[in-house]
Amino acid sequence: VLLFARYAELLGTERTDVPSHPGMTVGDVVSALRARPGGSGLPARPLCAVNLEQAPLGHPLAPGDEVALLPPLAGG
Amino acid sequence: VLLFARYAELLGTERTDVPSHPGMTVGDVVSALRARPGGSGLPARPLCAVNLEQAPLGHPLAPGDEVALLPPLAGG
Amino acid sequence: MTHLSRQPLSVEALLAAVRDPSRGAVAIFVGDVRNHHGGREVLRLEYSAYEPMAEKECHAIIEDAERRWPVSLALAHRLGALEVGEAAVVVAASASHRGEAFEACRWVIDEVKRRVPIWKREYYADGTVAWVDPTASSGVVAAGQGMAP
Amino acid sequence: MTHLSRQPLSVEALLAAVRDPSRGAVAIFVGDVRNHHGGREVLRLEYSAYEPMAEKECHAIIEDAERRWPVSLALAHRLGALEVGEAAVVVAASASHRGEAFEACRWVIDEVKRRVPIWKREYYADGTVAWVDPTASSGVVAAGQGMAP
Repeated sequence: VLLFARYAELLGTERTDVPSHPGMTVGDVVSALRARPGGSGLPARPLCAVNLEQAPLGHPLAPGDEVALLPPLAGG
Repeated sequence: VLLFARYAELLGTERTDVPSHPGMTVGDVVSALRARPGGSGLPARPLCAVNLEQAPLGHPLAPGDEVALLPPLAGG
Repeated sequence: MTHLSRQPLSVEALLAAVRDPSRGAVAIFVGDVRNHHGGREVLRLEYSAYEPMAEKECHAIIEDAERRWPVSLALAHRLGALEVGEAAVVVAASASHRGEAFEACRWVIDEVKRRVPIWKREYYADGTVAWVDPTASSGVVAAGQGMAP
Repeated sequence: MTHLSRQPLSVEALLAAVRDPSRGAVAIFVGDVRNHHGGREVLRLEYSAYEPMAEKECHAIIEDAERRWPVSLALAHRLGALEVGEAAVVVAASASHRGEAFEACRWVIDEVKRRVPIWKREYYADGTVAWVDPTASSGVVAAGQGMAP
């Protein structure tokens, strides 16, 4: 799981692993991270991406998927 | 009287004089020029300026006024 | 400031003239000489102006726009002989908000076309020459080859 | 083409990338780093990105715009440390008609803000640091001083 900007700061890392299980969704990854130290600062429904595409929390994950949690965008 | 672009080409000059008379208007200047050789190519109601401001044909002229006949604008 | 130039226009110079660290948005318009007009291949063209009136109108357009939007503006129009691809006109507008910068920039170029006394003579690949006339149905009126007013 | 750059952006380079002698109109947007935000004096800032996704989104925005309007587009976003007054983003759009160039340019910058994963950390004159968050009521969320993600 990739973390960026404020979310990386909250969790103290830009990249971490979450134990996988069959039927796992993006929302399960978010819940696991919110239970980590510093993770309570993450919103319940952050913007997420799977394999470089925005994905809803219900999006199912397959082995090898690249999951990313994206803080509110501030480009431009 | 100042002439520009196609109007200067029609009359063969960029500057000419028109005899003045009391009560003369911009339209009188246009009429005088249209009677000149080449002047028949001028429209009856060209865009005109007096002292660097657009002026209608009925605009009265005073001695020393700078009158200009402006072909259709094509800047930009 | 003078808005008419016989030298190539510098987009960077106009950008620098309006940039301001308190304003984050700059919109720029560049009008280039096209290689075709009305189905004919254009080789080059010539802009002429009623210069004192054109300067005055450019100045008035900028003043009007700066009254209408909280923007800072720069405007330059080229005169003389231009090759295809060269910039004929450049407008730059800086503002705190991009909407204002875009609107003011767009309004200025529209007004330049509407009210600045500038004329354009196009030279075509077939050897003919014409005055551009946006009021004519063909967009042009035949011109002589010779005198450069 | 790569749309993300750690070097200063060149407006001239983006202009040159879209200029085309068959198209006469170019609209450009430049977004500069402002010296203030939310009433606080900004000294400098840092942009970071989810780089492969940001490149992909920039590319998709340009493809979408070029499908929607008859335009040619260039887009560059700066990453890393920027000083006040430096360009953070530049968009250039060329078209045959100025309306299309302005509309496409405006749409692209709006989409960049809406969907490209880029983040901004601001450093203020009072020594504080914050993440810019357009969804927060204050527009920012306090940040740590240290790690540069």
